[in-house]
Amino acid sequence: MDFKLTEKQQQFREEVRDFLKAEMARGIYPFGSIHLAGALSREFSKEVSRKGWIGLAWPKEHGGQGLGYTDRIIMLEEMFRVAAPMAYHYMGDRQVGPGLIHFGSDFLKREFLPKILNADACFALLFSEPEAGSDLANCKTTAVEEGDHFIINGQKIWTSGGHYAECGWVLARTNFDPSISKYNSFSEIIVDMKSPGVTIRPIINIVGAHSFNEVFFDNVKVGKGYLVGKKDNGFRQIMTNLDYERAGIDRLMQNYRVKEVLLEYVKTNKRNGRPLSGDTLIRDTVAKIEVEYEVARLFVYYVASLLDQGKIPSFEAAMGKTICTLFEAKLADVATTLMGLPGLLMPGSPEALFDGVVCESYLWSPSYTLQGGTVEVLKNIIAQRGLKIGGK
Amino acid sequence: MDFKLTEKQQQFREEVRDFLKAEMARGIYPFGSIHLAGALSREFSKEVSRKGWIGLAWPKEHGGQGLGYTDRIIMLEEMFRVAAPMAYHYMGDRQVGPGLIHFGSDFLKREFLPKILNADACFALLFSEPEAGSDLANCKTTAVEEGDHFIINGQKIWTSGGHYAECGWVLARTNFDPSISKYNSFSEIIVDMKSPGVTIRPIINIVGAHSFNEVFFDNVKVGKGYLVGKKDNGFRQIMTNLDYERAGIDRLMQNYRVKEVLLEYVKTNKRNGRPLSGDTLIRDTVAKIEVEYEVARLFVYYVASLLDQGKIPSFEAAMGKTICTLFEAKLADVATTLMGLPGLLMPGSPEALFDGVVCESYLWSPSYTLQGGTVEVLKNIIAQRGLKIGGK
Amino acid sequence: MDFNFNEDQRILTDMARKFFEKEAPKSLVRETMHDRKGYSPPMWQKMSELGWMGLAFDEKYGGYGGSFLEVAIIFEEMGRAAVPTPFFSTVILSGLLLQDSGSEELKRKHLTKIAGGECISTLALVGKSGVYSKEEIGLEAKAVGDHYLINGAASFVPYAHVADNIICAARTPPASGEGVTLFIIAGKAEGIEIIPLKTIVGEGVDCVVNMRDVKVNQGQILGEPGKGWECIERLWPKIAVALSCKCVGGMKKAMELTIAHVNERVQFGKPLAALQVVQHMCAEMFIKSETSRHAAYHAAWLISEGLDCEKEAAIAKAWCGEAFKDVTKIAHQLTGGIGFTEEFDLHLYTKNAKNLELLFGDGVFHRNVVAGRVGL
Amino acid sequence: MDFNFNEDQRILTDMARKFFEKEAPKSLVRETMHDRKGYSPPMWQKMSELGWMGLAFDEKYGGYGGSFLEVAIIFEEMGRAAVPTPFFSTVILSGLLLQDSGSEELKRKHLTKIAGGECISTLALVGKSGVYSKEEIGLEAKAVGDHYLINGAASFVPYAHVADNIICAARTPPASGEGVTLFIIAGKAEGIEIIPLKTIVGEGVDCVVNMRDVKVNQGQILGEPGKGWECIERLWPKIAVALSCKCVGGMKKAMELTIAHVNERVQFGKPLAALQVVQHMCAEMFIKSETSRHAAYHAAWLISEGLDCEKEAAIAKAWCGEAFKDVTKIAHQLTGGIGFTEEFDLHLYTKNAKNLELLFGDGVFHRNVVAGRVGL
Repeated sequence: MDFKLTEKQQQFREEVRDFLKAEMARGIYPFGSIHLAGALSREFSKEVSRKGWIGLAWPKEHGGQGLGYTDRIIMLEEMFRVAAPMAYHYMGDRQVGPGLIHFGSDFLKREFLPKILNADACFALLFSEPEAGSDLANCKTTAVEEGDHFIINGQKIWTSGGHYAECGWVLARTNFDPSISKYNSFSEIIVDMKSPGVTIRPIINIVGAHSFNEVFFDNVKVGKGYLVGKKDNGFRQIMTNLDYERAGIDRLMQNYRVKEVLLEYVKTNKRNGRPLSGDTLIRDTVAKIEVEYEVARLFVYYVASLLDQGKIPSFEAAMGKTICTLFEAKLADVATTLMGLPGLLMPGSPEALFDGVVCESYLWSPSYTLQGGTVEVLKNIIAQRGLKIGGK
Repeated sequence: MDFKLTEKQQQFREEVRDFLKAEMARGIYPFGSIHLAGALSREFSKEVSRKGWIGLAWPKEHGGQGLGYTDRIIMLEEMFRVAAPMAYHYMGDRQVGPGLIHFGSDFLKREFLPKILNADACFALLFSEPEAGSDLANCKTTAVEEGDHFIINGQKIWTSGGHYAECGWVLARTNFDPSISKYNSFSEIIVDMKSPGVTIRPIINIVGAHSFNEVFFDNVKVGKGYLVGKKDNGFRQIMTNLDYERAGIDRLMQNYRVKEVLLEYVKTNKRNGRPLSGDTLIRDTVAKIEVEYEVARLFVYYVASLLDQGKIPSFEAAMGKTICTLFEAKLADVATTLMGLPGLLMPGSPEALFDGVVCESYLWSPSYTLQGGTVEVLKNIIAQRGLKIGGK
Repeated sequence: MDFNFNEDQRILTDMARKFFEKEAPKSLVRETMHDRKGYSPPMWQKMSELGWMGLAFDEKYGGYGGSFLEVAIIFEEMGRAAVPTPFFSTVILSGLLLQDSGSEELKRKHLTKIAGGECISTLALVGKSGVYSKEEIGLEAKAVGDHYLINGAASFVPYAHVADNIICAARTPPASGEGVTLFIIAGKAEGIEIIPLKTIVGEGVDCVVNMRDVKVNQGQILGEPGKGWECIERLWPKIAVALSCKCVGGMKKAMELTIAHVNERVQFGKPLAALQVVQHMCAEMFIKSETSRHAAYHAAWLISEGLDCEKEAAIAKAWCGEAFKDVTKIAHQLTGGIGFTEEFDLHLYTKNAKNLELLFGDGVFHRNVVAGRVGL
Repeated sequence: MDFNFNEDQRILTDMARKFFEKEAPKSLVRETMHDRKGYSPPMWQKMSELGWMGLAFDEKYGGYGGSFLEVAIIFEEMGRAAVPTPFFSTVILSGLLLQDSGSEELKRKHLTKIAGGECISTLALVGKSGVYSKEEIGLEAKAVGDHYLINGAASFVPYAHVADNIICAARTPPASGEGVTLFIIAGKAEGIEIIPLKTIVGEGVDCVVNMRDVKVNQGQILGEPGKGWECIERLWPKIAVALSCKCVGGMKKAMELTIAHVNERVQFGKPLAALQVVQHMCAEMFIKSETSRHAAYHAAWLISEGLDCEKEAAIAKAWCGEAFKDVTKIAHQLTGGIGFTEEFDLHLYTKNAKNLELLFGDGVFHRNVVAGRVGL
């Protein structure tokens, strides 16, 4: 048992901090967004790439730094602390790269890993469909083999960043034999989002923002070389990837700024002449937030430590995501309530406190506990995989 | 819409209050128990009977007062406010009498209604079995017809008051045709608890009290005249009765005294020289209790008003029991925590505050949300009957 | 006791629901939220034709002499419709305040117009902190000769930008009648600057009202000088209960949207409603909405009977405000991605719920009142 | 970072668990709870033979010079065993207090005995209000000539009735070194009256200690006169973390009992575990116990490294104390009537959980520390 970060890790944290301080000082990148998909800057991603921090945890032979997941958490923690604009490289770094390294052909690795590493390609994930949310096996999108191509037809939804990504990572049905389990009937294919037949329709969310899209595939032709891993093995590949996706500190810190401004608000405001910080109820409310945050943060490091030991977290990642996203949702609720009416001023409003970030975060918060597995799906996993009860 | 109690009802409440004040002043009855089964006094029940308040809501032709459920709630509210010792007549009044009036033969009505009304018979309910808790249809106890008798064999459990009740209200299987639904295979039978073959084994609960029993039936012979209602119809009869059972204010006020002492504690104590009542966190905590109590109380009156309109509450009764018992459990938890270590002193301890009632109630509290339908079973009912979703 | 609506109340409910279904489709609601006016004048006109603005007021001021219960019903249906209107600010914040505390002259002058649906009116109560207390009032009125000059700022004033009249709560120093004094001022009076805020419920609802040497005279005082806060306190239960009823209507509709979704939405070969966890979450919503309904109407009934209801009104607002919010949280969890889109109606309720939780006192605020009433 | 026990720590865990399984069967636990002694001397003797009382102390006082992590492990296993012992009062409340704040002489005299398992010791800290603060201390020591006389009462003093030594925290007036002073006194000293209390965890654990002119001298002072509270504050994180680890052990076992039950118990033709709601309740317990484990050991590790851990210890105790209680609530809901009987082991944990929630500060108390650490 040893909770110390290595000296190298501590130095690395300092290095990231210094880098971010300098980048922020340049004043040209959109720092401060409380939603990942809202903060896109290819230029900033290029800077991160120059530092070698895209692919930080990828093996060296694939152009990564070969560092650990804990190192990656350290970097991300610092990035999220200042809400750095990572959207351009985020999916590629977190999900696509590792997926290709695990399952991709040499061609795909050669084709895409350098692009991701150099911030030359932004990826969107195209898994969910109107009738397939938690139940991915219900996807209707098809990829039919025709000569040396797949012809893709269907409709995807909730595609974050679909409107700016160059590449799409698509889950499609490739086996139509009804006697075969659906779990062995899907494949993963990389699609150029500019291909003929791809139509993107924005979805405006309840925050009033365009972060999701519907994506339609109408006879989209993709070379067979863009199949990721084995044909009909897509489902299993995705499930492995999901555990990595769920493990991260991004699930805890998207609205980190709200925690900061809440504290600042309580420290600097009075009501009826009395400082808020002297009110026992407010102290307890804020401390509850702090306690939950620290407990969740520790758990994120735990999951990273499992990955660093070569273990694949499954119920642990589900548990981490559960507590982290519930925390984020609660934070936004507590902050709006504690700040009262000024907490309901939206970004851009006259008089808005802290740029309206608290209210904005409250509107984002229903999505926190849905993306990447709803809390309910995660609890099924925790019970079934972690406690071995009730599994089908 | 009219939330007023009638003048008569208000007078009745005063009458009950005056009666209780006088009875308490006599100092001979065990007032103050926070558990119904803990406060037995046939003499007190006789006094209640003399007032005509056993069978208050029964029809006049059966010896009752023909008053409404709201009147009964008014009486019970006052009784629970001072924790009057009602155990002797409670089951007979609430459950057995109405059951017999609905379903019983003339013989049974003649035999038992006067005994209940006069506090000459105490009833115990014998439904649950070791393998049949929430799932009553799994009961194994059998009642086999033999001439003009039933021969009962089997084992019951969680029998409140089984050790002092004269009569038992037993659910037993009477139809053994495997092609017939279990829901049409059970009957209700009244058994003399002193019959040969009845053995009672006490169960000590986590409070250290003997309130439950296991009851064993070994070839217990009961005349067929003691069958309640129709043979094989017991399950349906019970289900109807359960809605009445769930409707009551007894589910809200068993530990009412804890609410009172909590308030008294907060009003009269200081910490570090400052009155507890000035602490915003403590004010909010106590007010939450008060708000939930009042909301639940109103709901109990709502359910009573439905009964008075001749409606049978089903999801409403389940909803009432859910909020009431969750309230009771929460009250005990909040009170122990707020009072700190002195709140953990048990009855009989030196220095015990308020006779240790707060700690005692905490120990009883797990049972609140289990008896008469667990919160989980009740929520199934609310969803399925109230919202018509997900029913089988 | 009778917890049910009587025949008249059922008819009113039915009428109001049909009115809003017809006149306030969700397309209008969305449009209104992004409109700087913040309400639909044609709909307002129609509401006025139905006489709703006069429901709560004496016949001698052009009202219908209805009870508060009828007003409560309108609020429930308005909550269900989720449509922004200046009804609350005009009828409750201004109309009832005038009726309860205004002089005969002011009532005849202003209440008659309100009851007739001929004006929009509002109350400038809180300062920029948004805290409801005497100490946090942001306006100050000083007596100068035979008139007063008001300076300062009030915030979160609903519909000030379209109001014909604004009742202002201003602190008055010792020489000018120590305490808080209420003044009724024309919305267009000289020295008033109104800045609409963009809040969670829209771009034309709450406003900042800046006042610079706004000149008012004695005749514009509502109640006695220095006794304005007492008038506000008398009004408070009515405010709390009207908003509670709005919560009830909102949460019932949010629940209905969700239940329709879980019955329809198939995942893993079954409707979501087949999952026990989903059933229990729906049961939670139902418990919240049923308990809220009774708590709100109990308090509304007490008001309509003229009985004391400070505690019950506080209970209603504390309970219903948080319950509505909690219902929308469950609703989002069950409606998933679809529920997170602008297209789906749920968010209209989510936004109203958060706003109503805090409007005129959050749970902590009202529980503090309850604590006082149990002797703390 | 490595969140796992190392080999030695695993061996110690294993050994401790087996020890308690063998030496502290639940029959003994039940018996001990109702026994006025409140502990089992033979088991105490065996623990002493294993050297556990010396784990935390320097070798020069007869200890093993182990780290706090090892002590933490014993506490986790003691929590799992749910067995009452004076280990906490002797090793943590007295031993560590002596080690951190006692003079060389006192350490040699008393710590050696504690480390050797030769005495039972305790701390009389709080007054009858049970509140942990300087102001609420119930003992007062007055200097009279070259000695002090102590009067007053302390309450909730664990194992005072069987203690060889009691460390008393007494208020001392200005003339006697203003503040709080700690004295170490023989349990049988003249003027001491000890009354065992009956609490949720048993009839021989906590005691009232009444003192009437108890005579002590300068040599019995632990630390400096008037500076006793600072010694207590230094000890606090260790207390909080030891208790947090006890919570962790308790909640893991309570969860295991429950999971065994839901797997076995068949209702409606299926084990309870087949119900999604039951699965989610189990997942809740698991989340509580896993997060608690990390929070507790993180703080324990900081202590063992000699690092500042005031915030982390407070987080651990606030989190673990409430989590243990919450786990027992879920456990009762899932084990139903059976879980409500004396025969089933769950209640041993339920009672410990409630006690541990409050012992040495409840959630509110420790969150207040956290609030201080984030600058409030």
